[in-house]
Amino acid sequence: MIGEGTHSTNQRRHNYVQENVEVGFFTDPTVCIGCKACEVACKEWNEVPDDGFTWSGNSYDNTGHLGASTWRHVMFLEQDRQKGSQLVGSHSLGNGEDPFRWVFLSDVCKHCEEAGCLEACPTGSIVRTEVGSVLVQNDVCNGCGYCVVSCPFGVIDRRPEPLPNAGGAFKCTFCYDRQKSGLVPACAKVCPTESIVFGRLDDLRARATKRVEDLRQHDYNDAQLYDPTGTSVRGIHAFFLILGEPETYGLPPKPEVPTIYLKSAWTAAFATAIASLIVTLLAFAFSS
Amino acid sequence: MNTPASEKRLEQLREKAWQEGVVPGRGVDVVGGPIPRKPGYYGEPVVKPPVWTWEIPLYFFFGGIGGMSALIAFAAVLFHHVDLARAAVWLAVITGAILSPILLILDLGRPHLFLNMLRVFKHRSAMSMGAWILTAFGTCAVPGLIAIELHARQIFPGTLDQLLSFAAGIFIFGSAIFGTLLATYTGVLIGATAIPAWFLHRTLLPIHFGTAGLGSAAAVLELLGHRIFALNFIGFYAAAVETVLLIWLSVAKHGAADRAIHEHGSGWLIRSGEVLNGPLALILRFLGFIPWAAISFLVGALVSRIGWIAVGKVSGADPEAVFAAQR
Amino acid sequence: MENMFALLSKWPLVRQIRERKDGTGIESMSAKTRAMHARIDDAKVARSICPYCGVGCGQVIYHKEGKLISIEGDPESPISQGNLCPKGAASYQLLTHSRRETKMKYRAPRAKEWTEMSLERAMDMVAERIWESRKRTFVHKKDGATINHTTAICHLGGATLDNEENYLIKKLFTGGLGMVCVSNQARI
Amino acid sequence: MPGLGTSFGRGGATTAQQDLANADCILIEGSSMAEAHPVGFRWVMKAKERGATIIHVDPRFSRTSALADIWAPIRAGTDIVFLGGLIRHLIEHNLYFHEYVVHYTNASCILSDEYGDPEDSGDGYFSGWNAEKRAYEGDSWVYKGGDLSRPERDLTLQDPQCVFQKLKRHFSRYTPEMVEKICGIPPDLFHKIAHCLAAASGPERTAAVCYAVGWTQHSKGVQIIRTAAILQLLLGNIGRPGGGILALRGHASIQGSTDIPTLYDILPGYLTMPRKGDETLQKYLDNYTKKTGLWSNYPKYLVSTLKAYYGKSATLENDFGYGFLPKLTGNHSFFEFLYDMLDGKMEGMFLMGQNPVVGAPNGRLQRKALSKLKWLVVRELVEIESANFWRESPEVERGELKTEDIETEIFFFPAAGHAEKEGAFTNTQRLLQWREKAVDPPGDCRSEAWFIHQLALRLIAKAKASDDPLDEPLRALDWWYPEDHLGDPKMEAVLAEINGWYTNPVATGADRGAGDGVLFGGIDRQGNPHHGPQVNGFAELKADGSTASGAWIYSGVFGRDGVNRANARKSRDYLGHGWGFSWPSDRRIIYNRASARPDGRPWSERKKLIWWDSEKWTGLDVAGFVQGKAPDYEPEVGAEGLDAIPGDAPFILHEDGLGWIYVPKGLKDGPFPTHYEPLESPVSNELYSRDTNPPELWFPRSKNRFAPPGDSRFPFVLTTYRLTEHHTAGGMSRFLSHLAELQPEMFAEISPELARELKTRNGDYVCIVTLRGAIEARALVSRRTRPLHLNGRTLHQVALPYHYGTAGLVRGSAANDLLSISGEPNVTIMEAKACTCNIVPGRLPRGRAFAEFLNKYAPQTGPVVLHPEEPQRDVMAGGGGHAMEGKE
Repeated sequence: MIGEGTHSTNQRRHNYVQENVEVGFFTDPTVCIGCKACEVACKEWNEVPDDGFTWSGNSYDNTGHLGASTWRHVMFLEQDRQKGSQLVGSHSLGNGEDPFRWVFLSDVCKHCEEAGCLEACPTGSIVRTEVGSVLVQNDVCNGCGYCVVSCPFGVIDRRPEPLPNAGGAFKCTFCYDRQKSGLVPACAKVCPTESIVFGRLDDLRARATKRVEDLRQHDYNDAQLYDPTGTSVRGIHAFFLILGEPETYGLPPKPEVPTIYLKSAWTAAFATAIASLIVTLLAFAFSS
Repeated sequence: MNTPASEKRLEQLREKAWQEGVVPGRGVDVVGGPIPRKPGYYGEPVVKPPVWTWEIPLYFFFGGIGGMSALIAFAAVLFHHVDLARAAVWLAVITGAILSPILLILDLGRPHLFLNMLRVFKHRSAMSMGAWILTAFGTCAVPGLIAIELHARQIFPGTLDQLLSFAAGIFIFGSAIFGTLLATYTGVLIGATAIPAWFLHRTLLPIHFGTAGLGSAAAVLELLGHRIFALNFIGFYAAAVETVLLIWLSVAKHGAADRAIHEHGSGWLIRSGEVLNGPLALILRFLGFIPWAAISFLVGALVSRIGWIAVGKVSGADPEAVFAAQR
Repeated sequence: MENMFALLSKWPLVRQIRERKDGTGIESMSAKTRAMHARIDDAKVARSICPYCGVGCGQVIYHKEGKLISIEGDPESPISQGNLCPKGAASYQLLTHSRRETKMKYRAPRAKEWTEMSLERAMDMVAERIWESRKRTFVHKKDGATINHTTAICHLGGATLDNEENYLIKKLFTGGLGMVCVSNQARI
Repeated sequence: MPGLGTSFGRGGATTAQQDLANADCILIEGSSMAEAHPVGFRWVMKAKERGATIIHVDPRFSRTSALADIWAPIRAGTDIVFLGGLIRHLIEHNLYFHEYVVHYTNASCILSDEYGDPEDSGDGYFSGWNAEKRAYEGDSWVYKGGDLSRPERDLTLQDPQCVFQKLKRHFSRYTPEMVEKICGIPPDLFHKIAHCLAAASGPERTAAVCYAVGWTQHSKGVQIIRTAAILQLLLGNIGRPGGGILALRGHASIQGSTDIPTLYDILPGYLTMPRKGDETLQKYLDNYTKKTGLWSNYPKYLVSTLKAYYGKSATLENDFGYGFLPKLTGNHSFFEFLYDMLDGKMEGMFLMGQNPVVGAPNGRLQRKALSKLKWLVVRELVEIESANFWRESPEVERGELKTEDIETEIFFFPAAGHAEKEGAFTNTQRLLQWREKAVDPPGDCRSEAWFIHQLALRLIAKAKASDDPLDEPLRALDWWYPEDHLGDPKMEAVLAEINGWYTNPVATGADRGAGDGVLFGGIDRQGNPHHGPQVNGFAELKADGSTASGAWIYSGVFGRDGVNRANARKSRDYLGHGWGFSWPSDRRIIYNRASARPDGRPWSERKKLIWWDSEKWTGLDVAGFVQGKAPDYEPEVGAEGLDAIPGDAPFILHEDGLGWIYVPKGLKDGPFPTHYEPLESPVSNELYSRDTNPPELWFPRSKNRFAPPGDSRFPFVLTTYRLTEHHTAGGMSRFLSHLAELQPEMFAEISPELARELKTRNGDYVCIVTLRGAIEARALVSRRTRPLHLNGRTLHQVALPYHYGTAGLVRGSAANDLLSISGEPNVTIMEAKACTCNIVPGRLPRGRAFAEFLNKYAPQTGPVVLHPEEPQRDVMAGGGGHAMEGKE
């Protein structure tokens, strides 16, 4: 059987769905070469249409952001900082005075522990699968668009006309169909430098923590894990190692799942309802 | 590694570069060069702005009127204002049970699948709750209308008619209860989202939508010629509350996080809306120009609904708003 | 009554209430989702190599009833170990995209448009052209020495072709026709 | 690749990509490996994770630089100075691998007294320069005594006439200061790199070098690679794990298309095409057979090739059909016949998977040339620019060409894709990998094999019908191949012929290897007995006509066991034995005798590959040495062939079995690499009075002119490169939505400093102008491109991706419209990676206004020859014999 017994977890066949094992992505920009293979492999497998042909001028990033027709997005950051102990040619060996670095990071749906889109979906189109991923069922979604404003990471979006399959909400499916057949998601399988790693969530978390420690020992002083476990999102299943602050990657520093706002909002709603009831009754009581 | 000082300098230079495209000085020279503008990634939105179009603000508007006119109908029934009750129920059914669902379905990306709204019941999803509330409202309001009309026209004799009027009372009571929720849940709907300018005002929104709904319902009925003290009283109340909300909005500012409410066209829509259905309506009522007050309130209610959706679009597309809200 | 109940139990809401669930999990899955599986599961497999650069990544080509289903990296390749670059990952689209030409086209001298033509006819015409050009321009001897070549017909390309194809090209063009102007992307 | 060929013996990468993981240091120069070969770069990253230092030297800060430990910016076209500087550093500080250099290289060989070095005169010429012919003559470069087989050696390396001392002197002025002056690499960075490389040398450690067309596409491309070869020999990194030089090839089978060439000057297996004057087979063999080393078998390989070509018609009596082969009368490479096309001397052309209009230099000339053909055959997947130049080219848009005036008759054949035909590619590491056919091609799409086969059948039929003696080669051609249901020849039958067989027919009828080693029944199309059992390798080939082999170096891929090794798919070890077939003889790291000490023990446990186990060579790879030849073997005087190679000489293709730091024979532009400026350069040569490579083939023509050194009209250095998201001329990427959307528009990378000078903002349109043409692109302003500070002056570089054209989903100007046609002396390759240009902010005028614009910034009239070192037509030697007349 092709794919048996190869080293990387990105190629090995598995039974995670059958065994209800939580899985995830760990994406590491320090080994990413910005080749965008993940973007293409994703679109090829999931038959995602193109997302327009506009040249952005933002470094090599002509994709812009995740959306209904972009489920993987490689970011290109050009920063006046040093990457680890890298020496970039200049009259000062790059360090200190004249630093520069180019960072690539492949963004994807975070598959939150507490997922805004999942909670918001009125049709039950969005579900939590056996492997803990968040899946939009294209045959159920009626395109109400509520998940779009409920995602704290701005991942999911409604696909407009004239694109095929318009009207529904789309995002990364974590290649649920592939996983059911024991295959690895297309983006992780294709990644030439294993910057995207697929595997058991617990393994990945351990691996990621170790990676950050190693990097910090090698002068990557601003290396950190982006996995908001502290907030109401309670952690993400596709988490990232980042250099510098989340904001520079367009990632919210403290994302919250919107359901935490329900209590106060509903209280106000009921109060208003009751107030209106009383006022109306009083009004008529007086007038008669 | 960069010292805070040099970071700060870089920061200024980046900003300068962003504005002028040209920055003198070696090392951080970035003539219009693509550098990640902080905060954010090339200024790309962090959350997605709403995809909703004109249907939704209209739905909010009519839903409010429908729901609250059911409440008025219920009160009218209780205190034997039969004509007003009939008018109010008609209004409730037309706006709440017919127009609202149509608008809601029109907005769907896949209207033919609208029935999926009733596929599950999710109490943590305001949209799901709304769908069920709207359904419940409809299932009460329509029979309510039939019952009250049959009763009013005295079609059936004696006990049957007694029964009808009783049924009418029950149904109208039901539609009143779900109606108040129909008018207020829309505030929860947009209040419990990731859009900064919305969730920061999640308590204000239901109050605003609900009260505006009540006022609008009364206003419509007044314009239909039902000029009684009760409706005028409600008019005063609604306008007063809206005036308070206007003050609240202008006091409770959150800087960059909700600047969409105070800046841009969206800000103007909100403010003009609030002025129309707040202070202006109030003054007009004092001066006794009731129809004008009613019109001003209705227009204000509609404009502010449109305004709030606009705010969502602006705020959602503004990365700085998201960061500010989380700092 | 029976099928009425069966119908009802298909309604996720019923399932939800019966299983005391909140509607965010398996209970809300549609029949389609439950039946979901990778479309390559029952496909035939051909082992292949990526046609783009010189790295030579292994590819597994999945096909069903003479139709391509998907192209993926071959995990057992000692070079690529299942990985591909964006181009390699796009090689399914390379063979299936709408802009690909599948009809023989002919442009007559001075013509403003293509005209269609049968393969057979085109092959006969090309053979005719070569034959004539060769006859016209073949040189047997030059200042006393035998050269037996023509420099009026040339070939360009080969780095994207198979070794066997290059072999046949050189054998026919140079070994058979005496064409010396044979070149490709490579320089040695 | 003479750079590698002359240095080590074989024109191919010396190692396997996955072996990079074993390197302790990797120097990537002349390549943006992460961008052009992302999956190969996987192994560089593996090495990095194991602690290796990754060094990238490149004009651009590319995606490769972003992942490297060190990035050094360099002025395009000055690599020899940088590498020469490293060589000098190693020698000056005694950091070279002494034992390796003494025993395995020709550093100790004594040169003849006639040898003259550029240092002697300082003018930049070696001895033997003939100014009239613009070529080096005589044999003043050979070893003392003129015998390459048994050179006189001084193992102390002290003799002033020995290669080592000459090398030391040759590079003595390539100091760090000079490197900064010429390349723009600051000394501290230079020393850092030198230190990393020196540290990764010796018995315990190795370093690898990766390059691509960033080195080859220069007016001295071969010599740049030579410099790297010398560096690696000094460091003792050839033939050892984690060492070697990896030539990164840009096409799926570009290695294969030189091994089995569709090139004018060689026959399969790097046998030389006979030239005018090689009248008889004997004369030819005498010219090219070497006395010692593997090439002493030349006759066996050539005769076997002739037997494969002409089968029964190749007999001892008719010199095995040697007379059927055409003879060369000069340089017939692409640029030469391109000029023939322009001059209307070319009647017909075949384009198979190449798009010269976008992918070849001076696009405007390319398009004009096509328009002068009588007939053109294009075989492609999509309607590329070279197929629709007659209606969509810029020239048509500008009114320079009129569709209705173009006489060219065009046949467009839709081609089959890689999954729709079977066959083998040879990848960048000499690995043959077979592709199984998955589906039939759609519609009229057919494979090139089908096309050639069907054409051959038609032409051979015509020849059989005629009695013209000139058609004899066609009648003699052995076209026996069985067909499949589409009329494709069975590709494994072709592979069987390439591998080779015994010619004495043994008909079995069985379709495939029936135990006796006869494939395809040993019968031809008519069912007549055709061939005998397969040979198991080139060692079995004979010169008496008893064997045939289409390409001797591939022999062994399809042997008597009937197993197609190119299609083997079970890899046993990290080198991939059991997966594909790596020529020669499935050897993954060639010259691997050098991975053991002279006495046959491994240099170290850490770096062991093959070793002598007291009666034979054994280890992790197929030994590149005579199996039973002991390390202490000493050939007796007069020994010939491989017997003349001692037991401690790893480079068995060379007569002396040594790695050639100095190339006494085989190169047209010098035995040592020497720095010359690019043909177009903003500065003149700091090292010698000669600016450009002396024997360079210029192709002067009114539409192919070169700016003189320091021409103020063209102040910027221009270099071109590849994007990960696109492929070469775009035929396989610009038409695909999933690739096109990732890089949807032509752009030019410029530095913020230059942008300020030009008053240009990121995203603005700019026009790039050279004497050949002008194109437009969006300015991509970024600190990744930065000005160089050389000699106290600031120099700006511009980098252009070259994938865009006028057809396809995303369109844009072709960078190649700016480049000139020129020929490196050894391989006639253009200088695509370094020339000078000007940048004019704004859009490029369309229609007829273009000519006006071009004339304003790059006058198209006046003298054709502007560069002082550019020849007048009549003194052209070899190439560029054509001249400025020709009215296009």
